[in-house]
Amino acid sequence: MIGFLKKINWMTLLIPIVSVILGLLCGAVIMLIIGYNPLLAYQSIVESIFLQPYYGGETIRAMIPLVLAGLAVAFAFRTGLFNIGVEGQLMVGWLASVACAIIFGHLPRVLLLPMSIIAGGAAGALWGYIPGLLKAKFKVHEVISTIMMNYIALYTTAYIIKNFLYHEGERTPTIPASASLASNFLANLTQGSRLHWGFIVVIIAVIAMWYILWKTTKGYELRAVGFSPDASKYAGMNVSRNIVLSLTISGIFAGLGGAMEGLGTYQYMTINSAFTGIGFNGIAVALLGLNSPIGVVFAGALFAGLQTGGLTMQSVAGVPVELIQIIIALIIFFVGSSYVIKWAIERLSRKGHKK
Amino acid sequence: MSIFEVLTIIIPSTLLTAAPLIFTSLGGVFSERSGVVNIGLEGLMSVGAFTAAISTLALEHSGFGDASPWIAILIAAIAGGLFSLIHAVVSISFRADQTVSGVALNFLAAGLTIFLVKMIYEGKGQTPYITHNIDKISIPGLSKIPFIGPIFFQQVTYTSYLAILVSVLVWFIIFKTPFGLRLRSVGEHPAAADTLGINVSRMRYIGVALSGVFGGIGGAVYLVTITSNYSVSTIAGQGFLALAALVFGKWHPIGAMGASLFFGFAQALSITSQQIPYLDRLPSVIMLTAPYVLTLIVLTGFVGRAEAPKADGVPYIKGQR
Amino acid sequence: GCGNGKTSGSSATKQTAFKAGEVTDVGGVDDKSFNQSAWEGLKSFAKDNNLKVGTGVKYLQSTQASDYSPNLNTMVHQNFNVVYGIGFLMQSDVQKIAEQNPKAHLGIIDAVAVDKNNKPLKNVASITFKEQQGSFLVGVVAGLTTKTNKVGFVGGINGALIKKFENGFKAGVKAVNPKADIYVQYAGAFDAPDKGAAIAQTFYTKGADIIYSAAGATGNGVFTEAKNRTKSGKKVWVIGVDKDQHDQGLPENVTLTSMVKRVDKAIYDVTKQAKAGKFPGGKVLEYGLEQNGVGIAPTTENVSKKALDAVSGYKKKIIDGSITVPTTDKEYKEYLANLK
Amino acid sequence: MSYAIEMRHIRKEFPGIVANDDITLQVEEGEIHALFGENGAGKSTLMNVLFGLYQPDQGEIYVHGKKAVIHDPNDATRLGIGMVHQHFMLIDKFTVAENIVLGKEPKKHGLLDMAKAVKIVKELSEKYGLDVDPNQKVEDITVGMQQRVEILKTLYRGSDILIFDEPTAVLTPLEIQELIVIMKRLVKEGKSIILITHKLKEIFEACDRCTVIRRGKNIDSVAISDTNPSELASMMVGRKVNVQVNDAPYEPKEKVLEVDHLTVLDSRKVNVIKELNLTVHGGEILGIAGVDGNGQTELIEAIAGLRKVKNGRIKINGQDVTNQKTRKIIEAGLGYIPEDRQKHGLVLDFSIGENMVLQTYYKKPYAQLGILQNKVITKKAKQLIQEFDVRTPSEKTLARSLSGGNQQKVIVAREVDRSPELLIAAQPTRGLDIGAIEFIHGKLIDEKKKGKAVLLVSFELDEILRLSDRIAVIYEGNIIDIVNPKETDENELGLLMAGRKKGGNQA
Ligand SMILES: Nc1ncnc2c1ncn2[C@@H]1O[C@H](COP(=O)(O)OP(=O)(O)OP(=O)(O)O)[C@@H](O)[C@H]1O
Ligand SMILES: Nc1ncnc2c1ncn2[C@@H]1O[C@H](COP(=O)(O)OP(=O)(O)OP(=O)(O)O)[C@@H](O)[C@H]1O
Ligand SMILES: [Mg+2]
Ligand SMILES: [Mg+2]
Repeated sequence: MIGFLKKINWMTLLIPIVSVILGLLCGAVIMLIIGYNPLLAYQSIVESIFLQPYYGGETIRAMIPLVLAGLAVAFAFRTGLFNIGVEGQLMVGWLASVACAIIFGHLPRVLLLPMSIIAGGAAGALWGYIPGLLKAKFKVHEVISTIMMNYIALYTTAYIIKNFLYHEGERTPTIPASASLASNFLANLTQGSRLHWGFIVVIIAVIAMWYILWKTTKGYELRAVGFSPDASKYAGMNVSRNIVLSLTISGIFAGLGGAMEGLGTYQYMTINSAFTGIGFNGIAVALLGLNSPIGVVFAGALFAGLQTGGLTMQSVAGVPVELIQIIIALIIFFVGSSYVIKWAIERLSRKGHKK
Repeated sequence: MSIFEVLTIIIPSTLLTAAPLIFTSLGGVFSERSGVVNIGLEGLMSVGAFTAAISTLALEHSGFGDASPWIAILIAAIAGGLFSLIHAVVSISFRADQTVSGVALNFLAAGLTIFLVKMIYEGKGQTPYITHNIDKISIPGLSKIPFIGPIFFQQVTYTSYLAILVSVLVWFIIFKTPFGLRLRSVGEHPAAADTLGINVSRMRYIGVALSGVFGGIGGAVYLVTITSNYSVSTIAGQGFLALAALVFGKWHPIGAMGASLFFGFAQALSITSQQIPYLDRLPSVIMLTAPYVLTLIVLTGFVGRAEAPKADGVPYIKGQR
Repeated sequence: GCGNGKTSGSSATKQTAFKAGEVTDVGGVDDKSFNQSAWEGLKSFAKDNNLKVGTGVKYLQSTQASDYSPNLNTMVHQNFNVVYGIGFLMQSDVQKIAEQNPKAHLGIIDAVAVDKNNKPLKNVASITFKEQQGSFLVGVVAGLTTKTNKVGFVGGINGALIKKFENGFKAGVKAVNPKADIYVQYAGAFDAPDKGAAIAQTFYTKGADIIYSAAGATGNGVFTEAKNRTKSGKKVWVIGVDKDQHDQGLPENVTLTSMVKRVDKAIYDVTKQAKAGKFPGGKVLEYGLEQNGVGIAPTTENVSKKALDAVSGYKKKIIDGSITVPTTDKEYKEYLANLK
Repeated sequence: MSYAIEMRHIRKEFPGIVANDDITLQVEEGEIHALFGENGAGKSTLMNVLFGLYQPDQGEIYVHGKKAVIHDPNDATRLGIGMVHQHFMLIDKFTVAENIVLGKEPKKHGLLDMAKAVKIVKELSEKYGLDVDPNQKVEDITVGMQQRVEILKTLYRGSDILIFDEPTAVLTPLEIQELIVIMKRLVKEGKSIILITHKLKEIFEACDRCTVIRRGKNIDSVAISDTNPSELASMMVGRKVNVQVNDAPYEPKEKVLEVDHLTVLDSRKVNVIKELNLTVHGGEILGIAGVDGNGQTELIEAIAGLRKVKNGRIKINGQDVTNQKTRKIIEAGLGYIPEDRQKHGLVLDFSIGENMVLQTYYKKPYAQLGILQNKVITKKAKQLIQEFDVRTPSEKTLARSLSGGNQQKVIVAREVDRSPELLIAAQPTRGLDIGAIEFIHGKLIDEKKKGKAVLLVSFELDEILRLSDRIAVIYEGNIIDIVNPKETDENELGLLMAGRKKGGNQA
């Protein structure tokens, strides 16, 4: 870990920070123009997240699926693939975990909980495997196939719930407590938030992604194929298999994200008539986190914090929640424009030196 | 229902659903042919739909009557074009990753449009309904042709035909004019174009701006022919579908049109099939997922490999090797 | 603004002025449906009781399903005297918050809040509606108005709630017009006007001249299609839902009538009781024809005298119990069998 | 007398390096002027300054005696300067005619007039004897023809000063001869030419004068008639150059590669290799000579398992590897220096260290139980960097940022270090300077001395003649003859490569 710290390039760290500050500044300007009080708005966000355990807990809770979705996108990115299908993979993961928990409800917790989590990951894996296979075997562009898989997931999960796992309220029955990640301890700690044990899964996933990509031979292969399929082929690697593997692993992360919602946050799954949005947010989280596992955690925290805090901003300062989305968009633009920001920082610091 | 009756339902419905997709995917053709990936089509459609809603409302209020939605489409085209310039500046001048910028564009559009709706309509999350839509009509004369008429020329909107005509026009522009040649050269090999004195950045700005114009039109057409008001859920995935149509259509204007029509057809079929004997026995999920499953199947077999413009997604930095 | 919500726990101290709030789903307070209706109820309550909109009565909008819980929690912790969750989607969130804050008063629309043992929660007022009864009446109107003997029903998402609309409607049509064909289709979404339009197109092409849409914003597509048809000279009708949708049918005037669901009235009632210290916690309030909780829209200009008379006749029979309107497919089958 | 081009005291800095440091270049009207220097000496940079792609930090440019300010390629074109770039600037998916007229298209009613474009191209190509088919797509034509397209591009724009940046690096001997003829014809037409090349032979065949630069500085300008190759070479490197020759005795050992009646299809399903037989022994370098496009690439790819074999057998060390997976073939003893080093030889976004284990990363000692042993890899990389003299700040540097010569050294280091029984070297020295070429030649000879089999594929007859123990001539997918380098010369090889067997019969 110390070696890791040494490797940090300060510029790569500085850019997201500057971007966030710029994004927030722009948001403040918009608020001023429209006639809201930006100080009050931001104060309400910060106060709620850091001073009120409930919102702190909710922020971490919101982070759980977001970070997993972000890891899914980032993992695929690292291997040269753009997984827009996280949304669908997350949905099937959600359903599979809940279904497993309900169907095998009689099993003891030590078996049932891991099984349900694995079921979520496995379903996500399947949903990633298909576009992977289509790309490897038939050269179907993963951007289209994953978009298509999203819609297929949307309708299929709804159909399955409706016909096989229906409970009034347009949802599945509630999972047995033995499969639940929810915790009274955590809830009490955070004044009744929905914070659950899923964050442990996230920590494991973050470490796993880092370890797989940079410490294992499989990860080496995946990255090589991502950067240069041609050179990898010449070096004797199986390019097709690595594409499939990459999207499958990406799907596991996404599926786990769904499982966290199913076993942790909600304890059931509703019939979705539209996408959850978590998968698409995951794209932003990955980009903001520069596709690195640690970066995704920070980006996920920021995202979750803004979203949760945005709710208090709405109730305290009266600012429409959409402003949060605008600020997030601006932050992503700034991160993307790192070239200009770098240039500006360098100029500023040079000027500073001269003085 | 007889086959004929089924066709009189499905074909017009196909044309209606496809029109916004056609416009938007043509926008994508311009942008990506110039070498700028545009994931932001969804956002551009949102901006177009939003603009069309508020301008139609304003126009009909000032007595423009049936012309309102048409003028609104033009305004939306401009709005889309302007909005897309953000993507252009960030991804061309600031050298941002084009995917990153496109994703941000979608976020910004979703947030900004609803934010503005709330500002304009005193806190409401959606606009009122426009009263002057672009209507489905029977084309005089043509609709009287036996058999063909009722299938292709009844219950249709002019925008659908416009979309098809414009695809041909775009094909012409891209493949038959000096402008098109230059646009494509910039998307294939910007350094080569540069050495021949073609201003790479300018061509790419134009490509992206056109994608904004067309995306704006696509969103506007969706609004004035289908939804009639703007809310969060108005544009929910159509932009991504247009993106898929663009890739499906192999970055070719006519291909993109064909793919859009295919999506429109599959969707129309999925809805109408429930009223067609025998097909109605299938579980609804099969018909609902059919458009997407069919697309996957088609992509694996029949259309072969889609190849993007070579420099698509690659920022051009002068003098870099 | 209002309090900073720093107080923890749920000691609903009565020193502060009375406050009532609602948490909307993603549709927001102007969804032309129940969120809006609920908000209108709160607003008119505010007006009658000199409360300020924005502080005395207030709403929080959710942008995604995961926002329901924090939004409810925020209002509870800001010591709102009663907080409504609008829609059955919020059922489990309301239950959880109610259990965590036993002293808070909550309301839920379209669902019954229960504890782990399926007993109604003591601090939640569950507000439900007998949509089947109102739907029956518009079905009667449709059955008597159709010239083609074909009518359609467009549903949002196929589930228990919308099934009440469907079966009530079908029962009403069959009651007055046993030979009528009824086409039924669900769009699979409450926010897909394009699908609504496509389904309407299919129905109208198949010969239906009246469509009852119980599909939220998906129904907007039904209106668009009906207007298009009417403009091109083929008069068709739409029956609106939740609110009086007469205006939405203009200028082509395609709204035959609407099935109104008075969420506003229910909210107003419950809030009033809460203010008077008689919050109906633990009760399941069922709003039917009898309570004027459902019914046909006040605008009746497109409905024939004959149909109106039939409606009032059936209304009486439903209220006095001589007709039981079916809610599920099974009940509808039995109902049909009894008709013969 | 005024010069066609005079660049005075040009200075161009890049972050951290002075690419051109006070360079002066004088090109007389109607001459072919060679620009000669090591890789990275600053030749391309200087030419890019002249062509307006870079702005000089200092210095002045005179064109036909008049001071010129060149902001961009448009300015250069207006001044009559045209450039054929080191890496071709052609759009693969466009036709020849489209590539030529791009940016200055003939129009009719505002639309592209392709018919006219084709006509213009035909006329131009006839006038200068530059044979091209205007309607073919660039991706379908040979490298030689692509080069002609590049030249036509400049002529179409009316250039009278032509810059050729390493035009011959990718050409076959025949094509080089043709190019020299073309250049001479162009000069006769009144054009002036600047030619960049690493090949002394060409300079002496084609050029009138030569300017030598080293590390961004002017060394000298000389008339070709006043100098000789070894003088120029040492002027360029700054020291004496030792030419590597294959002087180790030829003692062939057991067969390492056996190719038996091999038939291979190309992407268009045409037989590109037909019933080909070939054997390479341990302890020998077998050179394959041939004109580009006669099946060399396909032969190598088939051996490496990258292309399906339709018929026939391939054996390495007696093991049948026909249609096996590439990895299996590598494990059977294949080493491979691919033709396209950037696309096939390296993962450019990997560090040098990571590239050093591209085929061995999963094996001990670089991995244990699927876990990379980064310390071992780093140590190995450091050792190879030292041993092969790779010029890089560290093993963590990305391969992308290395110069071409150093990239090639990384590949050679990796392949040689694995000590494969069979080493295939495809165009191993293309585009490299003399120093780097000799280094790599030395390494190939070392392999032979170790008793390994080396299969060398090159368009450089010189290289083939100097290194090979036996030379196999490939023509239209078949080995038409095997000759002893000691008993043949370039002329005979040239004839064989054109399909003529000894005795003057058409093969
Ligand atoms: N775009 C650039 N950015 C930074 N440095 C550059 C750039 N282009 C060239 N250089 C530097 O300038 C030096 C000269 O490069 P140049 O390409 O002119 O060499 P060259 O003489 O053409 O070599 P070769 O014979 O291999 O073509 C290089 O060593 C390199 O360090
Ligand atoms: N765009 C660039 N930015 C930074 N450094 C560069 C750039 N291009 C080249 N260099 C550096 O310049 C040096 C020499 O580059 P150059 O490409 O001229 O080498 P080369 O040996 O001439 O390659 P080639 O044989 O491919 O022409 C390398 O060390 C490389 O790191
Ligand atoms: Mg070079
Ligand atoms: Mg060079």
